[in-house]
Amino acid sequence: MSELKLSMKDFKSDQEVRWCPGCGDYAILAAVQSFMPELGIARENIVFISGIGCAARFPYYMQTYGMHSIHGRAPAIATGLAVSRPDLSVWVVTGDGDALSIGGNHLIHALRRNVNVKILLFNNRIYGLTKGQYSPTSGQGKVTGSTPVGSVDYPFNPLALALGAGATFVARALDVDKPGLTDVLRRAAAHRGAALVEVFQNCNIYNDGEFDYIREQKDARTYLEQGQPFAATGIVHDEADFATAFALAQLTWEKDGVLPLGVFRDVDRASYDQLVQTQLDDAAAGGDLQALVSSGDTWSIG
Amino acid sequence: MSELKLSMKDFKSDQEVRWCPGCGDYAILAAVQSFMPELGIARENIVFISGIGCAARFPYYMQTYGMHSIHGRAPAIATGLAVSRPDLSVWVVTGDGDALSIGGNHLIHALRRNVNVKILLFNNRIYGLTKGQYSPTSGQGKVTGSTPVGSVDYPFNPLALALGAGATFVARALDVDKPGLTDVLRRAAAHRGAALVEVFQNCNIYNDGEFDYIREQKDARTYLEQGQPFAATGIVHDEADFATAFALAQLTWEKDGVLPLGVFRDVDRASYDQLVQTQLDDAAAGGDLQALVSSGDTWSIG
Amino acid sequence: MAKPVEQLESVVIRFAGDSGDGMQLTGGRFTSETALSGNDLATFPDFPAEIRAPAGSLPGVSGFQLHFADHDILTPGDRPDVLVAMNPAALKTNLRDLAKGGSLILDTDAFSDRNLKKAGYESNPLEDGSLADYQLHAVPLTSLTVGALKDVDGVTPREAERAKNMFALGLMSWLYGRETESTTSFIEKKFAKRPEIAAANLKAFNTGYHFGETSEAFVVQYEVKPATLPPGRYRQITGNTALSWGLVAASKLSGLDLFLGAYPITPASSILEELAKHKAFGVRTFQAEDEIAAVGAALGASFGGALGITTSAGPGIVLKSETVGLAVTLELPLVIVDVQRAGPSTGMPTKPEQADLLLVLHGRNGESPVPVLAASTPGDCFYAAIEAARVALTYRTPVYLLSDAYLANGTEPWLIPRIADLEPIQVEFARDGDGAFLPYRRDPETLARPWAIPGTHGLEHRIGGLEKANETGNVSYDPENHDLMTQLRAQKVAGISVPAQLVDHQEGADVLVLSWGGTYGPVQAGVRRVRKAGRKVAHAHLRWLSPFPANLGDVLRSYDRVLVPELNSGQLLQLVRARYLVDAVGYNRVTGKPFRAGEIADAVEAVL
Amino acid sequence: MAKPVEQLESVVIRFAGDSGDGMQLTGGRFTSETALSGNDLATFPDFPAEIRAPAGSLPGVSGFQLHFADHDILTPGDRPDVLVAMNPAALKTNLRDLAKGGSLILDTDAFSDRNLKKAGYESNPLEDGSLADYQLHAVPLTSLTVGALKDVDGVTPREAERAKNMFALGLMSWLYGRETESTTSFIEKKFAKRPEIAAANLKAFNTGYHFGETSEAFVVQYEVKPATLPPGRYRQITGNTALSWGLVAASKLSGLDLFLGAYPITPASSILEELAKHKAFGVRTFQAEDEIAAVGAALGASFGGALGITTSAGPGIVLKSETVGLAVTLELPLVIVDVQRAGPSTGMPTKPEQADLLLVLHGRNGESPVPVLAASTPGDCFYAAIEAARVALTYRTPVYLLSDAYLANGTEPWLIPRIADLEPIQVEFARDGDGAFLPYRRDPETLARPWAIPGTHGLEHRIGGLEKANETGNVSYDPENHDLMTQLRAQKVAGISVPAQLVDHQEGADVLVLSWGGTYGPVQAGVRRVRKAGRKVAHAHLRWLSPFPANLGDVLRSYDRVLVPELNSGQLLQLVRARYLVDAVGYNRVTGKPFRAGEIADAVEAVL
Ligand SMILES: Cc1ncc(C[n+]2csc(CCOP(=O)(O)OP(=O)(O)O)c2C)c(N)n1
Ligand SMILES: Cc1ncc(C[n+]2csc(CCOP(=O)(O)OP(=O)(O)O)c2C)c(N)n1
Ligand code: SF4
Ligand code: SF4
Ligand SMILES: [Mg+2]
Ligand SMILES: [Mg+2]
Repeated sequence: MSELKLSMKDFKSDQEVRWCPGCGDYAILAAVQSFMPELGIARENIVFISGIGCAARFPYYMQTYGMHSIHGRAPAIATGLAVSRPDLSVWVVTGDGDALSIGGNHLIHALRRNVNVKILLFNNRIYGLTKGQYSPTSGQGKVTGSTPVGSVDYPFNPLALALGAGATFVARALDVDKPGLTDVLRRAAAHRGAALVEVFQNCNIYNDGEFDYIREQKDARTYLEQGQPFAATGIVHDEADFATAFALAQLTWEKDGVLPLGVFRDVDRASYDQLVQTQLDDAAAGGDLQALVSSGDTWSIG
Repeated sequence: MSELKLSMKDFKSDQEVRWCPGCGDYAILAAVQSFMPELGIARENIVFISGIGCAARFPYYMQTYGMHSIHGRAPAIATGLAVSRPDLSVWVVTGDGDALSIGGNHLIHALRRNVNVKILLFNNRIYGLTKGQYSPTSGQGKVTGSTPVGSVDYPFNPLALALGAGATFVARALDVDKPGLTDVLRRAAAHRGAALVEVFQNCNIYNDGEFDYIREQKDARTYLEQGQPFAATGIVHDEADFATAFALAQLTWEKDGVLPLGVFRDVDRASYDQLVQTQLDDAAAGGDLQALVSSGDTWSIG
Repeated sequence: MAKPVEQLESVVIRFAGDSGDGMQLTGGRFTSETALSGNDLATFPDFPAEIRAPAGSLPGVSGFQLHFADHDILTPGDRPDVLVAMNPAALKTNLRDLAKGGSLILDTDAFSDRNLKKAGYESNPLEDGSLADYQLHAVPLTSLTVGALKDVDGVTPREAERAKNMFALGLMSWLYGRETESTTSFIEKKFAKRPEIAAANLKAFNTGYHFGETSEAFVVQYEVKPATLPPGRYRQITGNTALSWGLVAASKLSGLDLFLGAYPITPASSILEELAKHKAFGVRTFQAEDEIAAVGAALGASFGGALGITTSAGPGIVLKSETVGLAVTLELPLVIVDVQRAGPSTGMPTKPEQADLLLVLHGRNGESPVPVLAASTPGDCFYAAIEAARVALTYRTPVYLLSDAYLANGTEPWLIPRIADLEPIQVEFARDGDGAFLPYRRDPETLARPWAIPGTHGLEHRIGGLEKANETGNVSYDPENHDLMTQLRAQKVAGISVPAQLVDHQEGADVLVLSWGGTYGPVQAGVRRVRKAGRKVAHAHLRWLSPFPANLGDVLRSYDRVLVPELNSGQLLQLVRARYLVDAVGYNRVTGKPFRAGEIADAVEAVL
Repeated sequence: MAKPVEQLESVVIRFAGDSGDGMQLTGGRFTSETALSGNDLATFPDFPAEIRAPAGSLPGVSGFQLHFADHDILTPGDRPDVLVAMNPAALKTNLRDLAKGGSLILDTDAFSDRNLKKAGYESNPLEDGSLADYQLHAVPLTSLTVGALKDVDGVTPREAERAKNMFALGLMSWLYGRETESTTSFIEKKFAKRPEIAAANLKAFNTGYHFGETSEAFVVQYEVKPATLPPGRYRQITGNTALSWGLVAASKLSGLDLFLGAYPITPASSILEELAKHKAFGVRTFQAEDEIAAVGAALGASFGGALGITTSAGPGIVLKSETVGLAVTLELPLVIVDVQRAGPSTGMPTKPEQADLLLVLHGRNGESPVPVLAASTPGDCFYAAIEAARVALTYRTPVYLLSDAYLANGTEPWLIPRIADLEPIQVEFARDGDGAFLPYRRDPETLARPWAIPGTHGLEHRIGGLEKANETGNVSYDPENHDLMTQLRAQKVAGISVPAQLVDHQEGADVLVLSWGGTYGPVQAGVRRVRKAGRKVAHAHLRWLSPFPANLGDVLRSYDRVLVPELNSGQLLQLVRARYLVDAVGYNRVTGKPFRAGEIADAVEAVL
């Protein structure tokens, strides 16, 4: 594909983008569209699969193959595609409700199996499309349409959950942080296997300002570096060590005054499709169907 | 209930137990039945809810209230019961397929919310009732009915998953280790909130010997002790520290030659039902329905 | 000097604008004023699935239609007499519905080249004469509003501009002589936290009102006299609010705490949001991780003795099916509310349809009978909810209550019920002791099994999804027992006592129109038109779809022809043809819109 | 000296014992020997849901029934002529089915007080004369076996005892003059790894055989001559194996790789297990985390150009419904196999039923039409699977294939097909370039939309669950478009070309029996009995439930009476009554057992 020359606009579909003015999704879309040409993969070999939600409209805007499926099921659908078509670059775009509420089980199983899909989780800590109910990542006490006196739920930490599920690649980025987001996309794309990328995304209609502490103050954005102690925490980052990544995932702005962005974990393991393919290859191909149906005890009549 | 004097046999139902001879489930049933009187709770205030599987037949054998529900949904059903009936002691009995495959999402959400249910996960690393297909905890390469040349899945670590979900109580025990299992049951019962107890259970029909390394050699059973370094690992156990529990949960017999039994994590947090109840109490009770329907802009005719 | 006042019997107004223009609020306020003026009315909000599609775009158009009259009416009206369009896109998408000669009120400021292009106009309709057939009132709403708010301090130009909907509201309020206090106090309440915004909106509202009085553009004012409805105290209500309150009422009437397990989904979410406000009534709302957990939690609560409810729509209802099947065999009370929307799959989430009837009847494995009823108007959702809970609790069975997106958001004047007059729901839990407990020994009357809740001494028992032996409830694979239990479950549902079917008969009519659910208004209105035209036709509207009223067969057979209008491809039609072997014919439209009275009238005429 | 040989036309034998006694293996072996002897045959294994219920308990009894004859037969037989009962529990649960005068072979060693008590016997039937009406052969099977194996070394007493089923098999093999080599080599293969066990089982088998020859207990030997079946090479096959191979064949015939997404569930699991063996055919099997993921993955694979399949039963089929609804609107090929079991809910997982028909037709939200077909015999599952895939691929639609627990595990002799003779399945993916791609422009013939798979340059497009504009497939909320798309989806399914309905007519018959699915054998056998009795009756068996064959209405109307026997409460009955307004009547039994030919004959007689 060396001669493949694509630019950002090649990845824009003819569909009118339908998010609220000011939605963080626009920034993510722009970052992804401008990163795509870097992949050097032809558009017909890229597929975006989403569930349902504001975030999930993403595939409509990408000039690639795409499916806007049903709520929470994108990781399962993408698994079938990725396993049967190892030649494709398969991406899942999902929201915090889509991925962690109704779709939680498919997410953790896709990560456990190390299916070769890149999962972009747009976390705005709210249900946007259904007009503002709290989500599994909304903070306790959050007042929303369905929690007039505040939510009583303890929220998920999406990265900790992914690590607990045995994910081989886990990262976090911010919608408006184009360089940071692009770095993470690059690392995720380079990782053969399941990659979970949490993207903090501002929903300016139902949960405005959730991430202002790093959206507004650029200098508050602190990035993980392999082998380096993270900020003042003294934790030396090791992308290959589970417990370290887990410890770093526990840091919060409220509690620790600093929040890690970047890659928490990246280890290389055979991906699900590769393991499946190996078994197919080992089974001497070209099975003889006539032999199969004629196998076992047989007898003739007449 | 001081005058409440119950014995093990009071907790035996009249139903004939229907597990295969030699199944590890018998030992667990006996341990639970003999522990129950210790609770000092009247039988009518105890409920066992299960999904589907061999393990899930458990409620039939307990002389308490019980529901043998549908595959994977016990944590959800138990949540509704526990939240609306904080006066009850609610237990969930589930298998590795029931809890971690089809029921994975309900499990992690019940743990996240810290619902007041004690979840006993009988992990035999196989689908028993459906006659021996691999489960999400079966080791990679496992040959089963559905994996004639070995499974390609990377298994879940149930404890790591629970910790990733933010569980407030996580423990591990062994079917035939009555004292160890009883200790863990005691701790779980004392924990107000969600408790996940993984019980290694031998399926002598479809996955015999999976846990022989500690079932057969009693002296290989190594227990966690709060504040003490665990075995030779040097990890000082802290039931309140996430990262420590996570590190300990990563230890495996194959890799480390030692495997922790006992309580990995136990922290005290308001349980879901308590938080819900508080909101109800804060809302001055006894709402006036006539006033409600007559609220807003109204007008009279005639 | 005051302008001449023209009398009207009824008017249909549609407000249309960008999602950002606040049309729903404007329409809602105008509706309140209208209600307070004593007219009968019906409304139909029609908004896009997108939260905010791009400003000025066609998919971004949000509409609100109001029909009000000096007599009792049944629908929001087939087509508007008056269209208020805040921008070109709103004009483009709505003009086709406006009757020729109807009046058109446009915000001329919004007709910029950019907006015209977005709406796909080649030329400017304000200039190309394409609006000649209408009474055009071209008003620079935006600039007039911004101008008027110049001197309100603390208000940005952007904020001033956003008040233009209040200007429009003021103008319409004058045009139809609406009372204005309620809106004034509403604005003050709504913006209490930001007095400058309150001031701006008030100013805009009043300016619009006075603009009507003074401007040349409007030569007459209209009056629609109060309607003579049954005497009593009224309020406006939407279907979802009425349904929520009906559930709270059922909780009060039965003395059981309400537990709602729900997962947000359009158009059902507002039931969860409404019930979440009523903790003072002991209502517990649980926003679950998905619909399966939502219904599971509700069933768990029912097992514990609560009034277990779950609410959803479309795909969410499908996901609940397996657990409802469990409830069928456990024989525990449960109410499943299905606010129907256009399918299949995600379909058109904000649009009404009636295509889930066969789903709720048959969507489970095995023979799994359930009662099903449907609400007929927004206000009726209150009574339908009580009815659903009554049957669930009395017969210990899951019950499906069907509503739809049209009832959910539509409003009508609602005669406020006297709670004291509502019939209590008798619920008896099984009590202690009496020897060996048989969880599946049935009440000879209702065939309901005892409801023995945890905490009851001596009644400890286990139930589950496997087939159960009659009476003991122990697991049983006995062939004859399975056949018997299958029949008992069916008989219990078939035996539910539902009122005999009433018929709005007309002497000499040999055609019966059979409808169900949310189409009551348009169908009855269509029937009335046919009668006005001097033809004879009868109308029966079904509340219970399972079981059918005992006399339904006789009713159907007593007419030569039966017409079944449905917003689906013929689902009730299939059921009545199979059950009663009557050669009923369907009138089926699946457009995501409610029926228009006119098309029903035409359909009836066609079979007369 | 050899014993006298008595000729029989047909025999029904039932082996019954503890789950641990290996009755399925014994029955299976005897069946193979019988098949090799050229008889026609049909089998019905009947085992408990528990893996191993407690030894000697009633729920722990496992049975295997075999019917073989010198002519073509259709069912495993209504009731056994010979019952082999390995313990009291087996006797207790099966004796009621044995015809008076039938022969009874018992293992006397198993009739200990303990076992008698477990089976709920007050007194020992061997002694209390309660078996007087039967030809009793009381044989100490266990002790004879253990005795014979004393001198086989390396075999524990426990292992010796467990070989008693082989003794029984040997005995029966002698009694009916079966060939024995196949069992001999089978035992050697099976226990190759443990030669001493192989030796023990062989010894037991041969001892049993010679016991027959020598013992006084058996005075005659029986012979059933070979049947005259269509000439060709035969093998035995179960429905699930045939179905799995049919799917592999469809993959070969279409040239598409097979992708199976499945989650284990009784009685469908063995399809997953069988297909998992065929990686050499490029088959990918994915054991998903649940049924929703299973069908989702299959749909994802279809989107990528594979032959996407998902298999399940009962509750699992319900869980797939939402995703099937997505497949309906995406218009992608997908085959959903439903191996029906007794419901509702978990029901009786190992027992057959036909109660999922309305579920698969209507279990989705909105108007969501799908084709549905059903297999009629174990061997037919092979052809039904190919047919399902052909329609899914040709029309780009999800297709439900219905089987049941009876077909799944039942066996019959199967004429081995010549693969080369099977008709290829033509599949064309959309190809590069040709200008603007319209993903929803349909083939005028089939109304199928183009299948443009990822990797195809220039055809990049997006599809989804929201309503789509005709041809472009872009999201559309246009009312008329929704109505049109709803009709197009329905027309596509209604227009699927299915063969005209054949009728097994009999001159002068005015009653038609209409059946479908797995009841073919018993219903046809019942019909033959009625005809043997000199009465006239016609029989039509449906393969396609959606769409119905075009001539079905005419067929039904050409008879005075139509009887519809179903293992449900009348589901096909509802469909044909609604569709054709014929006053068909049902014969409905929901016992978890297949029909008996006798009851069908009685039901037919009742309407003659
Ligand atoms: C089965 C099903 N349940 C519920 C819904 C309604 N629904 C659509 S999107 C959504 C959640 C959206 O939240 P999130 O995933 O965070 O995406 P966002 O809109 O915030 O980007 C819900 C509950 C649905 N479409 N389908
Ligand atoms: C919805 C649904 N899917 C599948 C099944 C079939 N099924 C019953 S139990 C089970 C898994 C059992 O494994 P596990 O949970 O580990 O319990 P075990 O039998 O090993 O104790 C499955 C797949 C079912 N009953 N319902
Ligand atoms: S609702 Fe929130 S998330 Fe959705 S489009 Fe609008 S701003 Fe974005
Ligand atoms: S199959 Fe395994 S888990 Fe199930 S009862 Fe038997 S031994 Fe126990
Ligand atoms: Mg969100
Ligand atoms: Mg298991």
